[in-house]
Amino acid sequence: MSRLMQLEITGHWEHVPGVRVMEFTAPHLARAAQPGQFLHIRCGESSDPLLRRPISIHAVDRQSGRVKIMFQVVGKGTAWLAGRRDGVIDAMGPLGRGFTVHPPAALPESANLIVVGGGIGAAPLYFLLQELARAGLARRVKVLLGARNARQLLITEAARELGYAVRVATDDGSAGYRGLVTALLEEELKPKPGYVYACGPSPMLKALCVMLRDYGVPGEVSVEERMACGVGACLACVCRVRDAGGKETYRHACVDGPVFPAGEVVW
Amino acid sequence: MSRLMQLEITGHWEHVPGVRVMEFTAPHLARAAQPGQFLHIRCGESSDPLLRRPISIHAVDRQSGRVKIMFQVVGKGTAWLAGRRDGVIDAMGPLGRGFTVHPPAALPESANLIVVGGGIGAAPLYFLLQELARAGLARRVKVLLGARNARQLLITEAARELGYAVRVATDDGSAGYRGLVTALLEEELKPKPGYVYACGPSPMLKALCVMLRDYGVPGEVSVEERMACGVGACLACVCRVRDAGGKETYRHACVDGPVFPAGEVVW
Amino acid sequence: MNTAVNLGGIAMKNPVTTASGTFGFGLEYQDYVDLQRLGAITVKGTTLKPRLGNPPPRIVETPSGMLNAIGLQNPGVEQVAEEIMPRLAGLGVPVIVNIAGDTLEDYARVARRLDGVPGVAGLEVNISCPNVKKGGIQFGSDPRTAAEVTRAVKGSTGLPVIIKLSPNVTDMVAMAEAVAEAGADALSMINTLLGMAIDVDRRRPVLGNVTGGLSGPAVRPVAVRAVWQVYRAVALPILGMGGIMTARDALEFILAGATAVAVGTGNFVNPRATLDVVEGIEQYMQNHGFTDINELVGLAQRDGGSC
Amino acid sequence: MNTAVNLGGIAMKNPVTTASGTFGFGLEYQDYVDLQRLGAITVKGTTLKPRLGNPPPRIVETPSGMLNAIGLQNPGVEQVAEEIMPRLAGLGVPVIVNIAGDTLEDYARVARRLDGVPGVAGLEVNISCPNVKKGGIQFGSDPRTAAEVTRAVKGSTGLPVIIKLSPNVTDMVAMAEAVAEAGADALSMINTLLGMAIDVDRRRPVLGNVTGGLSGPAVRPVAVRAVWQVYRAVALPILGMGGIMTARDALEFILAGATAVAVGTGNFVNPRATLDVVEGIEQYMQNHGFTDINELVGLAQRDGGSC
Ligand SMILES: Cc1cc2nc3c(=O)[nH]c(=O)nc-3n(C[C@H](O)[C@H](O)[C@H](O)COP(=O)(O)OP(=O)(O)OC[C@H]3O[C@@H](n4cnc5c(N)ncnc54)[C@H](O)[C@@H]3O)c2cc1C
Ligand SMILES: Cc1cc2nc3c(=O)[nH]c(=O)nc-3n(C[C@H](O)[C@H](O)[C@H](O)COP(=O)(O)OP(=O)(O)OC[C@H]3O[C@@H](n4cnc5c(N)ncnc54)[C@H](O)[C@@H]3O)c2cc1C
Ligand SMILES: Cc1cc2nc3c(=O)[nH]c(=O)nc-3n(C[C@H](O)[C@H](O)[C@H](O)COP(=O)(O)O)c2cc1C
Ligand SMILES: Cc1cc2nc3c(=O)[nH]c(=O)nc-3n(C[C@H](O)[C@H](O)[C@H](O)COP(=O)(O)O)c2cc1C
Ligand code: FES
Ligand code: FES
Repeated sequence: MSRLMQLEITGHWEHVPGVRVMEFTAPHLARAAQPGQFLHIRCGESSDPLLRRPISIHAVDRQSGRVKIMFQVVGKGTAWLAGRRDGVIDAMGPLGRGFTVHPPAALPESANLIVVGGGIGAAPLYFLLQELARAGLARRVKVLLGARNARQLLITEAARELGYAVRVATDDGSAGYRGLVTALLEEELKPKPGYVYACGPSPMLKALCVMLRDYGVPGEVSVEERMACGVGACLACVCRVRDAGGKETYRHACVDGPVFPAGEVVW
Repeated sequence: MSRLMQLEITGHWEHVPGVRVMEFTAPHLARAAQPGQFLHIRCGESSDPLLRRPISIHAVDRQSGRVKIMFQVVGKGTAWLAGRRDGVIDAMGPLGRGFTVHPPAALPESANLIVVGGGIGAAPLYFLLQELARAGLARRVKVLLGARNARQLLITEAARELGYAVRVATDDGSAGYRGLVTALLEEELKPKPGYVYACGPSPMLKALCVMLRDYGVPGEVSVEERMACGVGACLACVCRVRDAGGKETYRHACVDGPVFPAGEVVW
Repeated sequence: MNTAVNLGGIAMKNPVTTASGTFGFGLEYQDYVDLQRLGAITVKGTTLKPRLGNPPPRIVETPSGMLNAIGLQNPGVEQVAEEIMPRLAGLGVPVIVNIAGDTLEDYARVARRLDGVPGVAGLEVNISCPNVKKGGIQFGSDPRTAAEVTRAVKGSTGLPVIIKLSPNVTDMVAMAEAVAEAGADALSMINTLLGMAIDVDRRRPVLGNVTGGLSGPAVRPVAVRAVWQVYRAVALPILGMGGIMTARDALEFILAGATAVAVGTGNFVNPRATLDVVEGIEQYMQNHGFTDINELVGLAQRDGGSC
Repeated sequence: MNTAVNLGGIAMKNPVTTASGTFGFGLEYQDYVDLQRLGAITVKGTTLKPRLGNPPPRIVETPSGMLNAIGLQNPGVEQVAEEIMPRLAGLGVPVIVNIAGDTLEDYARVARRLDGVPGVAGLEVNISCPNVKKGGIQFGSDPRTAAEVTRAVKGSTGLPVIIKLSPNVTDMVAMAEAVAEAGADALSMINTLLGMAIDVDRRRPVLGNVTGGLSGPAVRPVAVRAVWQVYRAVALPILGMGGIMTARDALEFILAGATAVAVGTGNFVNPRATLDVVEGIEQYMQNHGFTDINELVGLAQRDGGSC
């Protein structure tokens, strides 16, 4: 069950230029949250900006009840959020269907679990990595992260601290492989099958879904759609999918997603 | 000439509950400002609230270049202003026609200069008192201040520090005379003529103007009208006046006022 | 204190309902709202056959408002009657089903299908969706065709019929008079204003459907004016909506002449907005010494008001 | 880089002017704006005889907008021609005089009086002021009467004539077609949306005139849509306005089909808004590699757009 919460800010800092982390102390939320789920945050007190902004849950510490979000300042909503130093944030959550931490039973034990993040899309993946580790799956996981440049890599160190093997790709080659993170993914998929979790900009997800189809590899992707209600009431946030019968239809990113089976999304 | 200014906040505190003082360092403004003039202040960065808010200049220190405003938190614009701790405030000013510090030449030397303030209307009068003192007129001045209760009296001490004789009236009698400040004014007007400067809520100004007419005493009052442009361009801020020929017409509080000859205003 | 109102035959325990299309089919907000405290629940526009709706993007935020071009996505009247209404009927809250169609016959058939379905307390007829135009039929912009739809629906149901008016017309009063004449039991207003936004970087319309319907606080002044004008001219109860976020907003509509009010876009901003409005109206009545909400309806019209 | 446009015979060095009624008679903002940098100055609505306007309150803020009911306060055409225009004529900036009237004869006489007055570069005909209704004449809501006003004005002046359209109609395209047919040289849109606000504590309308005209960012989506629709249908240049605060806002109008744009309510918020728009458009052209502003006019219409 999701709630309307007044989340107390207990920390807020710049993570890398243009990307910030905000920490709340919210034990109930920490208990309820699943990786891939999001908060729907009111960014202001006036009627402009009007709508809430969806922001993923980035990290959860169930012991201390701490929950973090990581966000990029792109427009007036996130700019407002960036200006909050203390006080409370008005948020609905946790919302949506997140990642399935336990991969499908049919998957061979030997298959890699590959976590692929592009840009700010890495934000929810850290929480996924926390949960994969908790589920004892860490050793099967490969983490692949892409960013524009070395400074914009967001969770590389944090993932390594959790004990993960991380490979990175940057557009300008300032860290790791020079090029797209999907190229790293292809390197992983060529030798052996796997199961992919991904979040990133639409072009990346599209390329990734094509690749998964070509390699016959299953996985799940977290998509971004414009949202109004966040609870399935307004029908704004549609994502085109192919249903079981192969027919194209719409699903709603806020309740049916934001994480969808990679094979279902129609790009 | 008025300007669009980014005024640096160099101080901001609560004066009495619900009323705040904000101080800027703005030498140009300090030099240009006349008592009774106002600033037109943008209260927010988004389009809600949209319009600027007119706030009088409360105090000026030409030496240090410090300028103060004193404002009551009544709605969303002033609430936003109340939340500013540092940074700059976007303001146009100084705007409008203020008080005539030097009373009309025709006035007998013996006549009192009576400064009457009600509620937050006292805010601009402090600057007037600064200027009357500077003009060497202080000893001719009587200051009469009204408020709901003792805690809401705004410039009593400050006026006394400037050397003025101050009498106060409160609705509940918690300080000075119990009742309306206009009753104190009547006590002053009965024995001898005077010249009145007033600012306060409309009902007070209306009663005061009637009294001045009855006693045949001249004066000037600062009125409050809803404003959009603040520069005479939108024609929003009309105040009904009787012109020289006795005909009723409209004047604009932002450019023809906010201070008008008491005898001209039609209530 | 009495807060109960009667909206053209729909008995509401308080004057607050939801605006169609902003509260799904009633259950989506149940984590946030105790539905039984609502005066009524108005559900998404329902058509004869299921509809997929428009391609995304379907919404865009605008200053103090939003544009939507959902395109009447809905599962069709059959599923609404068979699967959805049974889940809502048990709540004991009147459900108003918003209906839409491309032809008079469509409207009539949807209305007939819903007649007698347990839980359905009334129909709200959307003659003015700006996001769906089939065959150029715009029932909502011509008094004659609006009257025809009204008669078609009234002839197909025993339920109270609310006609929802569009603000995108020269003369809302003429529209109201026409549908009143044709037998409407109540009027609701306003539907969204037709608008659009352009993506300056991509140099293309933002919405998949190009144009969309503007809602939210931005449109409130237009909506209050519509209620004010129609209340003076037509003797039907009015369901007012358009930008209601708080009780004070709702009271503007009631004082202008609305018997009941709907919260739409406001739900997205504050999922508890409906209940906050219910509570805020009670508080206002207490503070100002009103004992019956019905005293407030149209009260601002009393002295003068020369529109 | 070319930023010059021709608005139905009015040569503007850049596409930015002021919206009538928000920039007084041109000189009020001169402390803030170097007037010579404007593409044109559009002044307050001018009538045959001086007008006092409506009783206060004349404005009220609304979410991202404002309502005004100024009521065409102005000193009358005689004083505008004799006293005000001489002061503006020296600037070398085209002045567009907005005119209004209660009868066809009024419009014709005002137009005739302004013909040949130095500095007047064109007339903008307000057929749609929501705040003045005399004898129930609403020229702006009926294509026939709108065409008559157009002919009356065109017949009385050699100046370019811009007809200003109201958004408070069912079909703006029909209005635009009618006035185009009647000889208009350009169209401007939108005038304000009819709205109102109620003071919940006093339980009365806020404005002295009860209803007023809604302007500001709140109405921008409606205005952009109007420009988009009319551009597709009518081959006249369009002066777009409604909620423009920034260059990006202005570019929405230009990409939708406006040849020029006017800043109205935006002046009140940012007295330098006009010049910020001028500079921002130049910056955009530079960033996106456009060398002529005219390339941008209607560019968002090019691919698809099925309205
Ligand atoms: C399920 C989900 C999870 C997300 N998680 C994160 C996260 O963890 N960190 C992060 O930085 N960003 C995240 N985003 C993107 C984030 O919602 C947008 O960056 C944010 O809404 C921008 O708001 P703004 O006011 O700053 O920008 P503006 O551009 O001013 O926003 C205008 C409107 O567009 C919408 N919008 C703008 N960008 C996006 C976008 N990329 N996706 C969806 N709607 C958008 C806004 O919500 C708003 O309604 C997520 C988006 C979704 C859908
Ligand atoms: C010339 C002038 C000088 C003023 N000087 C001061 C001062 O020194 N200190 C001070 O506390 N107040 C002063 N006021 C009143 C002040 O402008 C209002 O209190 C303020 O605009 C309220 O804004 P808000 O957003 O907080 O309230 P809201 O009620 O949300 O404002 C809504 C709208 O109404 C207008 N409005 C509300 N109250 C008033 C009012 N009393 N007069 C004019 N417009 C109003 C606002 O400007 C705004 O457009 C002055 C007013 C005028 C006209
Ligand atoms: C996302 C969305 C979907 C809507 N869908 C419908 C609909 O299906 N039928 C209808 O009559 N009105 C629909 N509307 C209009 C609302 O019911 C309401 O008339 C309008 O939004 C104004 O109210 P508001 O400003 O409170 O949202 C929709 C509005 C929104 C925002
Ligand atoms: C205070 C005010 C006065 C106005 N007076 C006039 C007028 O005299 N004649 C006219 O045609 N339009 C008048 N308008 C309408 C504007 O010119 C413009 O069409 C409208 O405000 C929309 O633009 P905006 O949102 O940029 O203000 C007035 C608008 C305002 C806000
Ligand atoms: S955001 Fe409303 S249905 Fe998804
Ligand atoms: S506020 Fe615009 S004329 Fe005074």
